[in-house]
Amino acid sequence: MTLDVLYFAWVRERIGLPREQVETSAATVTGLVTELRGREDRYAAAFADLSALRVALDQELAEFDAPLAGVREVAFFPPMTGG
Amino acid sequence: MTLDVLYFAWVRERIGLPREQVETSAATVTGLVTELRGREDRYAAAFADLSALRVALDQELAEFDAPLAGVREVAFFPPMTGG
Amino acid sequence: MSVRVQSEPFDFAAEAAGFAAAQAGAGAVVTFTGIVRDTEGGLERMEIEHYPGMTERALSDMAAQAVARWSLTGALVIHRHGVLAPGEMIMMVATAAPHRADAFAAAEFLMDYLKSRAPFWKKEVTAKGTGWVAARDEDEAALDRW
Amino acid sequence: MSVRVQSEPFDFAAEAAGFAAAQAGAGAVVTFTGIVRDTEGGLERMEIEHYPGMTERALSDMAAQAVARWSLTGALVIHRHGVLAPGEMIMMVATAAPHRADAFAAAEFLMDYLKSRAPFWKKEVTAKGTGWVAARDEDEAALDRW
Repeated sequence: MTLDVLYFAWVRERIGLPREQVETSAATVTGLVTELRGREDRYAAAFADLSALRVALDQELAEFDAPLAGVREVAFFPPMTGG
Repeated sequence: MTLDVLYFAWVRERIGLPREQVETSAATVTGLVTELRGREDRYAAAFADLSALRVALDQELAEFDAPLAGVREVAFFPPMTGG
Repeated sequence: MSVRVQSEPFDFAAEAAGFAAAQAGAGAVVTFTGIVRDTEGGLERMEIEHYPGMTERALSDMAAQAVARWSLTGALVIHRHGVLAPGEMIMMVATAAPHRADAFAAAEFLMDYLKSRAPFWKKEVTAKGTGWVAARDEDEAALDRW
Repeated sequence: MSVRVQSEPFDFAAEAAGFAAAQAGAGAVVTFTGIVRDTEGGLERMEIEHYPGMTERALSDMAAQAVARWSLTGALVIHRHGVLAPGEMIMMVATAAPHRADAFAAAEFLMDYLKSRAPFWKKEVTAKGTGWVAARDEDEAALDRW
């Protein structure tokens, strides 16, 4: 499947782009993360510590073990600091 | 001693005046209340239920058993409804 | 720290903006505004009586307690007395602090004390007659948390 | 219930006054305003990034939750993104209710969720360099009370 993958804040800076299309057969977010980590050092660096990251699936916060079936947009970012 | 005695809200309305000077030898607020109750029906009506009243001595909230020694101004009123 | 008791209306927007602008080092500003509410229908006006002298003293004391207890950059209390129409603003409180928890707590503290410990009494005048607003048990109970 | 996400400054006083005036039946209006604070000294600007689409969705969802949970006559959330100078207002929340406890609780709920569940990220630019603001443990812990 083809996913829109978005990066925000220091995840975006570390990876060096705000969004990209990713072709994947990963079943869960964790599977997708494993694939991305294997790509290049900058991805490995961005995804080094999952406890420092949050993920949203189709603009809803989700867990890293959530399935990707039916999902179109995945976003990775650090804990939010609004307000 | 001579006290300035002030009445507010329905206490003022029941007694029919906002303030008066009272000559008393009462030792406590309760003693003063007993004297006032004995004056006239309107005072007896106003002071019928002390649990519905509050008292301030020299503009500080006080208890009914507080001593009057050194006090110049006594105010009686219902529970406050500010805000 | 500023306390005002007045019969004239106040301009909430101007007061809130002026207060916020004066707070150096504040990251959080909380305001509370109380409005004359026509709870039963038919309210013609509200008359607010107060105890001149004691009112200012009680409000200043509350504000000083708030400043002593929380890390505030400032606190403002304005309370009207006299005759007010439904929809008019009765009073406002504003607090400012480096962090939001302090600003919120101080504003709630001030409101809880103002409700039950500042010498104001409200009378409602309706088409059916007039009556003094009764103190609410939950307002008295609210003080227990401080 | 109104939610706005914008890069332009907003007029806190005008927003608060307009909000208050629109609340039929409200006896209590609470506002919260967050201000860019120069905590360390030397802050040149704050840059706020957000996730367009998800931001509006998250804020609307929070406001809907607040309206469902407390007896409110209205709720307003405004949050800026982009470049802000020290002293500028980042965001505001306003809530209105018949009684003050609801207005206060809903405003605190909205703030707690906004801090940790709305997709905003703050970056501080100082003379010494730039850095993303770290989420605070106490902000995450604050959600437990709701």
